[in-house]
Amino acid sequence: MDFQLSPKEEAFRDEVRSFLDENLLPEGERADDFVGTWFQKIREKRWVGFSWPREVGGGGGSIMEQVILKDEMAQRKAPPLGSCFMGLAWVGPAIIQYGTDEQKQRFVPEILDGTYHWCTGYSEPDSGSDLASLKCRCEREGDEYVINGQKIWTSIAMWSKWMILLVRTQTAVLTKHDGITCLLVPMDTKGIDVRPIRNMSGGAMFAEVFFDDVRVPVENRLGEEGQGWQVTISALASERSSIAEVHGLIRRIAEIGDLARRKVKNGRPAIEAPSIRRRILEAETQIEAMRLNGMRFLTKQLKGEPLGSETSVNKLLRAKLEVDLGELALEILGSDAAVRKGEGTLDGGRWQDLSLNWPDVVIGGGTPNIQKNIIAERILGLPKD
Amino acid sequence: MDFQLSPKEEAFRDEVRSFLDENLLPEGERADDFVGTWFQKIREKRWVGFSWPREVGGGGGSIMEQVILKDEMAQRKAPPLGSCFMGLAWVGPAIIQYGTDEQKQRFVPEILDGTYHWCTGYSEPDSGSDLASLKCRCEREGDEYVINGQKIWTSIAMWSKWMILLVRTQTAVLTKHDGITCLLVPMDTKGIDVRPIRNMSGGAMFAEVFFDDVRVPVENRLGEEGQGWQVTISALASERSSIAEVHGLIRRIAEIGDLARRKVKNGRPAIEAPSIRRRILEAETQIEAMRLNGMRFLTKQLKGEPLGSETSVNKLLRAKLEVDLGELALEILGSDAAVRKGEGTLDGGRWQDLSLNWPDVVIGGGTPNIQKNIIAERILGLPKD
Amino acid sequence: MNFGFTEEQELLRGEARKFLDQHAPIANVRKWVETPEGFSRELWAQMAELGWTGLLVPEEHGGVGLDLVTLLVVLEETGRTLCPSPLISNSLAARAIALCGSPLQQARWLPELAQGTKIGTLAHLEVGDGLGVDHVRLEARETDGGLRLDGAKCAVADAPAADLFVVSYRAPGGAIGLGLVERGAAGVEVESFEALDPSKSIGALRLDGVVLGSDAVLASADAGETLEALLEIGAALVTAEGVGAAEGALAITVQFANEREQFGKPIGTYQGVKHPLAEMFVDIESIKSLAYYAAWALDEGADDASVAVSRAKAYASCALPKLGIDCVQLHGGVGYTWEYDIQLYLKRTKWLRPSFGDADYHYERLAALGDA
Amino acid sequence: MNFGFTEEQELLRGEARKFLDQHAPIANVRKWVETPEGFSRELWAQMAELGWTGLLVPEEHGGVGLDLVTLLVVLEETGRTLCPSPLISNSLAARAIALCGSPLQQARWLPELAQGTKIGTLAHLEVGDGLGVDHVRLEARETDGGLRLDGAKCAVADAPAADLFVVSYRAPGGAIGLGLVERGAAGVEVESFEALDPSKSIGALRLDGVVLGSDAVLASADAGETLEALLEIGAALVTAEGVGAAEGALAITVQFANEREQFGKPIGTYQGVKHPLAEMFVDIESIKSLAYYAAWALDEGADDASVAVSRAKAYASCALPKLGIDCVQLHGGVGYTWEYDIQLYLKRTKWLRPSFGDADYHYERLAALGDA
Repeated sequence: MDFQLSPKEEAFRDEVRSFLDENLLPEGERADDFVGTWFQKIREKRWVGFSWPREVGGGGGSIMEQVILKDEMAQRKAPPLGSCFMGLAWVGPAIIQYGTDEQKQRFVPEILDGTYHWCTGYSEPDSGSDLASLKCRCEREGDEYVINGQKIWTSIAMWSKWMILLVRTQTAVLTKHDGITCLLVPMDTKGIDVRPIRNMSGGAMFAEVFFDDVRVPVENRLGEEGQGWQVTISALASERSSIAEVHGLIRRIAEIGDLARRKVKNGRPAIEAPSIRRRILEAETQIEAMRLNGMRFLTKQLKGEPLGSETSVNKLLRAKLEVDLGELALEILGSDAAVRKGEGTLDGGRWQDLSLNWPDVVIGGGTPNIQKNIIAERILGLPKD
Repeated sequence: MDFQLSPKEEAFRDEVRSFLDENLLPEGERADDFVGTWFQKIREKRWVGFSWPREVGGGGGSIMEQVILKDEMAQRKAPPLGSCFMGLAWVGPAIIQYGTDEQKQRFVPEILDGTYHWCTGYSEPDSGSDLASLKCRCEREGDEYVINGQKIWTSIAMWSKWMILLVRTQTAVLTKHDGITCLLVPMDTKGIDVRPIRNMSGGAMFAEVFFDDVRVPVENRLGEEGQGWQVTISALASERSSIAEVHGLIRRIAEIGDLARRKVKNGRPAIEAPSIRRRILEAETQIEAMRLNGMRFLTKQLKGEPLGSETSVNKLLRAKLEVDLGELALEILGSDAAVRKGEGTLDGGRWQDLSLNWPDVVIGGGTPNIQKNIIAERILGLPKD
Repeated sequence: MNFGFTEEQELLRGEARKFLDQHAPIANVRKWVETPEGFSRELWAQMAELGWTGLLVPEEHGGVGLDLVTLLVVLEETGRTLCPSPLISNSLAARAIALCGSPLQQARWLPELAQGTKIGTLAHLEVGDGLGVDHVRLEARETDGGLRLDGAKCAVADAPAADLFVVSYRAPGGAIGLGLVERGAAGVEVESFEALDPSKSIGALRLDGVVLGSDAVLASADAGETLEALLEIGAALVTAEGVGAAEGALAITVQFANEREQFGKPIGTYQGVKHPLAEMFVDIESIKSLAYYAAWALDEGADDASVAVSRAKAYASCALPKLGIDCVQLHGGVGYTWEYDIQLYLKRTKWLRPSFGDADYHYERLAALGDA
Repeated sequence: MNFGFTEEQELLRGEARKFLDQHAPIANVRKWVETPEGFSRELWAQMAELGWTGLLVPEEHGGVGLDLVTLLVVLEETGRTLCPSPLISNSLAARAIALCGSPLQQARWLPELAQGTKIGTLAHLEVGDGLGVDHVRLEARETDGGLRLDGAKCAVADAPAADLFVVSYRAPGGAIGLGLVERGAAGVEVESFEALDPSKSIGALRLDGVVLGSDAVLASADAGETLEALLEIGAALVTAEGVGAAEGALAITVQFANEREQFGKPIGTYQGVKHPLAEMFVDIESIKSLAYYAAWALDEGADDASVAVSRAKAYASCALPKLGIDCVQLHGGVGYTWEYDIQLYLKRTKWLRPSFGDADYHYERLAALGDA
């Protein structure tokens, strides 16, 4: 075991740190146009798409350099590494791997520049966790595909210009993974209707998207017809050990500890209640386990071993923590928890919101039950349901 | 709501109390022959088989009187109401309902007198929780049944003179509940081999029983051939709300509280550790919930409504408590828990034994998973697996 | 021996359920919670006609003169559909006046509270969030014409619609007092907050030189005891309403599990769904038993009433928020959309937890009551 | 950056597993635990030959001079088959002498401990069950020829077979001291107890006028610190062994779930079985990460070593006893028969919980270490 960086990695970390020292003001002191300038600067440094090959405009960063970059950024609460989240996460990688030269030239620079948002049309009302059972119909007519059907849980569809869409071009197939095709669809195409889904906390991050005779030129197909599952799943499956996201949890439990020191409950600071103190310590321990799990999985990757279903371990821990931390904060707040917004609500009702927003993470990433099935079946080798 | 007893019930309670005052010495002061005398006396009072009709020798007690009797006995840690546990619990009731006059005259008095033990041959190695899938073969030859097969989890088989046995007399059946026959079998019949099952705490309460060409006269059949399932299940299903058994848990948590006051851990009495105190309070609350659940179920019975699967509620709570109380005691014992027997072991290692003995209750009565299935399917109406 | 409801109570339950199904289906509830007051005045008037608002008020003051166990029956049913109303708060205010109001005060207020034409509530919590009687800090100072109050009460249930506040304070000398503060009186300001549970109303009461005349001071000798009793009754009642809501949530989730298919089977077929639902049933039955007994013990003044209340609320405060979360999770994505009702139940369970004391509060209380 | 094992460590793991599969299958373990000493002297000699007994001992004293991370690899493997041996106790005794023994003491004891020809252990706990260094009560009194000890040490791991006890005491003046007590010396009595986990040995050490000469007193200046270090190492090592056992238990239960059929399907098909097994996997992975890091931090003297150790042991002390119980429950009735191995694993998890501090102890320690 060795938690040292190599001289080259250390040099890179120092470069990142100097950059942050120079360019990242503390949260209160940032100018209005800060984020715009930020994106421009990190784009110039090729830290947007840092893992992508240099020939398509990426940074060609090694796995360890990616980890260092994300880690330093997260620790300093820097803005994200690029604004086109889904474009950078999987649309870009899928286009780089399966796209035509034309598609690459057209889309990759715009994703890196964050010119607009992409959204992802995978889930359907009846498919739930069983993604490949999708039914959204698509027929070819001459040089066009004609789409009819519906998608759901499409994150930020209302603010996106393009969608990466999975449709069924063939129904008589051997396995449900066949006959699926991947299309790149402009969201302003006639026949697309986006209806935001209001969630229980009152906001709307997801939408339903309806397709009524939506016509898309054949050249918007990504990869071969019927190969859409492979095209998209390969990008989804290239999960990274997500150490950086642990920083968010580390910060949150520290803030909850601080809340417990500030909040008076039954006449004494909440932190003095043994059950509150114990639960904070337990959460810290679980978060540290996640951080270290992530580092072990990263080590596997660095050794060139493929990352399999292990990532479900941290997904489950995170799902549990997202719920538990919200509940813990509400218990610390005591009677004040009943007030969502009102004078004297600590931290502007942030903790109440948090306790209603966990499903974004917990359900969005596959429900805990599905994660448990994955671990039991793929890792432990138990029979399928 | 009304927790008062009727005048008649009060009179009965007072009778029981006077009897206990007169006949039950504190645990330390009882003579060696106390238990024998005890059984004789309660038999004279017709408190053995108290729920059975008076014409077969029972006590003809009402439901409420049964509850009062068991309750008072449990509170005073009296010995059991009769020594032939399984005979009184279900063999007797089945014989009373389905037996021939000869069978009744022969067996019922001996059960009431506790002349010998009965054991129960239902479970088989491959049947597990799925009792009706039993395979123990039985063929009729003239006036005899010939049995070949195996039973398992036969409690106290090694000390029993008779067994109530379920065998399969027919294999080509519409449902697995058909073709099962109930036999009354003397344990000293040639071909019966009893092998005690040693459990993890080192004792043996259960046995495997092997049948090799065991011959039993046809008149030992209880009920009709092929109707064995009905004969035995009706007795098993006549579950009573088990308030009396809660007294055992109430006593145990009180003793655990006492243990936590006596046991010094990290230099202070264990009771001063907030987590220990909290867990004791939680257990007390759950036990009180069980007690009150039992009283609600009893009220239903008193109103003449049949008791259905609700009893699974308390079975689940009890299973959880049996495990939790054992663990709680071990945590209070701290390092001393590692010593099973040795000088200075508090209470002679009783708590260590307890933490290894819960499966008798938890698994014997149907695993928690089975209880949850029963609640989900029979009460909530969810589909079968 | 009868740990069940009387025939009259069972009839009342049936009547309540029928009435609420008809007049307060959840579609209506959703509309009402969007209004400024957060509940339906029309429904409130109907509830008054049915006698619910005056259930605890003695008959000589226009009430029905029944007990907590009977009110619990109604609250289980209002809980089931999350029907919003100030029924609990109003009942507590009436009980306060019935317990230690003078004949004049009783005659002045009980009929209106019983008939629902005035709405009352208890204003007790302050900054510092101390539920126990000892934590009252609001000082009453002797002044011309009575006791002068300056300060605030926070997390006051149903404050936005309340006409009458039963306010706890420290009398000169340090004893606990209870006073009647009318909305609209000089120096009284009522604030409305957005509640975490939209089917519940909450606000603050600000007192700026409010003077309590002798007609507004409730008999002070045993005010501390009365306050303690009110807090216990409150805990029993919110638990009853909460367990009703939990039954509603379980029923909705069971139905969903029977209808929703995944991988070709209703999701209720999978033990990963089935077993949590069974565990919910166990918790609901247990909370019912504990809450029924607590209400009975309070009605009868049984020795173990305080212990019984704390056990019921402690169990409910632990189990029900978990139940709310599990119900939403078992729904998958749709569970937390605004459109599905199950998320409303989740919010109720979160509202319930601190209301009249969370698990920490009640387990500590049980320890103090000599239970461990 | 490499949070994994070196190639040598992976080779060692492979070798250890092969060796234990061959020489210490659970059938043998079952035989050994029935013997008075509870382990195999023959296997112990083989373990010594493989260098395991001297893993932490510097090469100049006949050891292999490796680190805790390497020992952890061996212990995960011995844990997997519940192989009984005094390896942890012996390693702790050797580490104590290596840390604060004089050159003479080191030369006298380390080679024999390294070669396994003498077995050492730590005797620290007393009545009062105080693991923390402050709780040492055994007083050493100045006498002719050295320090005189009268008293007892209880719950001494591997006492029945130990030749050398590293004993904690209060020196005159109140400082913590560590002394070497030999079995068989005047006034020394060793008692054997029946352990809850038959694959572990436990006993008591009685000291009746035992005199420690200067050659038996370990350098006392930092004995308290050394003792603290030994307790941390102990916690890390039993956690490593425990997580190995947990992996063994999970593997056995997974195999059972694949083979055992109920209602016509392998029971592993049901989510009621499948999901608990998945949760066990999550706990095992997490404890591994925490334990590996703790061992590394101790080896490197990292600032957060104490925190790392307490986190690992706290997590393990909560999760592993539950895992043991769940494994037995998932087996149904056969799980708790003597004949099935899974119940032996359950006993190990119960043994593990208090060993070098349970969750209460370590969470309180984390709080004291400024973590909350």
